Amino acid sequence: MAIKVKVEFLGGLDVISSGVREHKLSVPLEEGEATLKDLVDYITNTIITDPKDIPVFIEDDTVRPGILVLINDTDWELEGGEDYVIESGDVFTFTSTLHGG
Amino acid sequence: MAIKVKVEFLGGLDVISSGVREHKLSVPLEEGEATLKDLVDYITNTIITDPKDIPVFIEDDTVRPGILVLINDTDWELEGGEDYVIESGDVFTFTSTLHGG
Amino acid sequence: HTKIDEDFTLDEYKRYGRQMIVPSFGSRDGQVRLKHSKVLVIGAGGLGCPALLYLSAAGVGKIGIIDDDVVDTSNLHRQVLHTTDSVGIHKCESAKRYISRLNPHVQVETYPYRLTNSNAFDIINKYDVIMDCTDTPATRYLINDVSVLCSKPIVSASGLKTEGQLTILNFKNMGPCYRCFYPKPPKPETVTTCTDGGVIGPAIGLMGITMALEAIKLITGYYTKENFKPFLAQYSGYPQQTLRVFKMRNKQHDCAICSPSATITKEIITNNEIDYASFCGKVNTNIL
Amino acid sequence: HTKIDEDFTLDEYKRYGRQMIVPSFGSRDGQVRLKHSKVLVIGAGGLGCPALLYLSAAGVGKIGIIDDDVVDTSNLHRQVLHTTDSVGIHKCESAKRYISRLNPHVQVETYPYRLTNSNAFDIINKYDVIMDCTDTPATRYLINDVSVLCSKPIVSASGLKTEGQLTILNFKNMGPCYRCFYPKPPKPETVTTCTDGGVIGPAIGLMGITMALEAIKLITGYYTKENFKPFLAQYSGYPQQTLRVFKMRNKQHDCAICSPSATITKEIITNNEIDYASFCGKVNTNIL
Ligand SMILES: [Zn+2]
Ligand SMILES: [Zn+2]
Repeated sequence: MAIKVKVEFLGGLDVISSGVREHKLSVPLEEGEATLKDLVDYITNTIITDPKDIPVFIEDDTVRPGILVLINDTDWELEGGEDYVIESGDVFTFTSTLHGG
Repeated sequence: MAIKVKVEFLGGLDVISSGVREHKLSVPLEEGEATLKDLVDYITNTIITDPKDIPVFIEDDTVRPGILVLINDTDWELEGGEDYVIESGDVFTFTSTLHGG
Repeated sequence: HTKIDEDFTLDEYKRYGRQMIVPSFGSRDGQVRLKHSKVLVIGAGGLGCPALLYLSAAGVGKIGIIDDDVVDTSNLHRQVLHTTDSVGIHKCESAKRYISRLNPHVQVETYPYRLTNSNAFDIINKYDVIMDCTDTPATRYLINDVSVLCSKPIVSASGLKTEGQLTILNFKNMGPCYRCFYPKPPKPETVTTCTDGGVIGPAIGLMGITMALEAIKLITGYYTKENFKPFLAQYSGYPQQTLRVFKMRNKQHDCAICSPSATITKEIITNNEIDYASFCGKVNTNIL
Repeated sequence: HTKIDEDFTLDEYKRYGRQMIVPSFGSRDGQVRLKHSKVLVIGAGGLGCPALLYLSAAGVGKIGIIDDDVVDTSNLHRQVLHTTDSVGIHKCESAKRYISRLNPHVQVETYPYRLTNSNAFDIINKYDVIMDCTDTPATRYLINDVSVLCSKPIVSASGLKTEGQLTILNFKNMGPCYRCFYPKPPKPETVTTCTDGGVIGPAIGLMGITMALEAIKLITGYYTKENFKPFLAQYSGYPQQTLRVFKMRNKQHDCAICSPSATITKEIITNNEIDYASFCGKVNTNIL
């Protein structure tokens, strides 16, 4: 019943999961129904090591602006955003926007 | 019955397929039996536009030394070389070794 | 340097020969376009130095360099156009010195002051391609808005520690812009500069070079309305060096600057009715 | 430059501060290792120039540069350490001039002659990391064999037109070597140099910078026996810039130079019993 997906934190965002960038997850959700919103909630509750770091990832109940979300290397804006229905084998990439130069 | 695979020519090897690097192929072979050797023969007969270019790709009946072969981004040496049994969804990358500096 | 045809001297044919014979460069026509092109590099630091190095070596006709900063010792591990003897000199001046020695065919204009609401339009309007090599969101939004209003494409990159990002914005006025990607400015506390967070020289250097190549692709006409796809390239130096391309959204129909329903105009900017520093917010020190 | 502790002067702390605060760099210890390291750059051309630029900026203690070539105008679009006024001068000398201006803390040794069977062991033995920035298979096999016999790791890269490749060979004498990857030399007709096939400056420049970062990772101890995985990174500049990592084979049990059953020895090389040029073959002109 679990959905096997990969989650990546880039651009320094891995600070919220003790420096671990790649997570191979077996998400206990219903394939065909679970959306990216559900996955984000699941990540917030399971992967973020220190609750203090949640605001780095979440703001106003969604992914914080300044973090780009990619589904299989494609901007989630092109895939329905939070309503995207997740599938086994999907890769979800969360990357902080960098400003340094 | 056909096996859907992707074939890529990098390092300038796309010269043998009129500059086309990526080929999405539907190979008319038996999945579970067809090996990389069969795929190389198929490529030689179908994708190489000009027979004169065959020696750029093939030498002594196998892939010419100086061309690295990757199966899903992994050196074919680690996957059984020509005996690798191809599967739908596989990506086969052939890249010429570059020497310039 | 006497010309041997209407475009080039013998020295230029010798100098650019190796790149002219590369098919995707566009051969002689590609070089002519480079020679007639004007590129503005905003920021002569970790991104700007390598970008300037390879653009001037490639034969861009005119390069503008805008940076109000002076060279400091702490720049030298990554801002490789500046040398020990140029510490204390304006960065754009220091960069100009090396460029003139590297390629006398390149005309260099220096602007040793900050890009502001009032001077941005005049400067940006003089160039064909805008290179955003700055290091704060405020400058990036200003450069974006003015470039969109001046119909100029932007090659934009950024980097921190061991990572980097690269994109092309406002491509032929049909591609997405910075506000299309980032409609809301980031919270200041979440923004780290290379000065505070640190950066490894080759990581930011590599991003600067990728900018030079994207500028060359723009100028030589490699990108067309048909083949251009909005993208963000993400570089990581560790654990292994990778550069991955993400497929990005198109121009957003509700974008504040580049959509038909845009609300930001040239007058609003030049009259200082929008203050980019406060738009991006000051760091709220009581949270730190 | 008076030292303020047993390792560094104040200038060095200022100069390297930004990279020292990057976690994966290894902070002060990483810098100490760089300062005590000796890196040999073989070839001061399209790969060597950017590699030298960023290695010297990063604070490598000693850099050796070996190149028998003199600067030519046709190099200047990509060999960015050389300037117009150094045309006709030895490349390693021209490179040394810039490095000394960029970072006086770096000791530079120049070898303005070809690497050969007889001089290779003496030179390579003096360094910790070998950078293969050459442009022919013959030099690459020679560098490989001598480095393996001297137990030195090699950072090896190559490039042509708009593409490039990067790898680390002979890592701690457990990783694969050049012969493990390429047991048979390529047919000479299939080998193209940047001079004949052309190259775009930023493409080969980017590969040189990736080499500098791999050398820094080696020197600062980032790679260990546990985490090192044999790889080949493949760069393409067109249509979009990507750098992909291929997982590569391990040390080959039947390798002619690095396996227990190796047949090539130091004596065979120094007695010129192996001629790398003919091993790689002359171009068979009657086929062309
Ligand atoms: Zn927009
Ligand atoms: Zn070997």
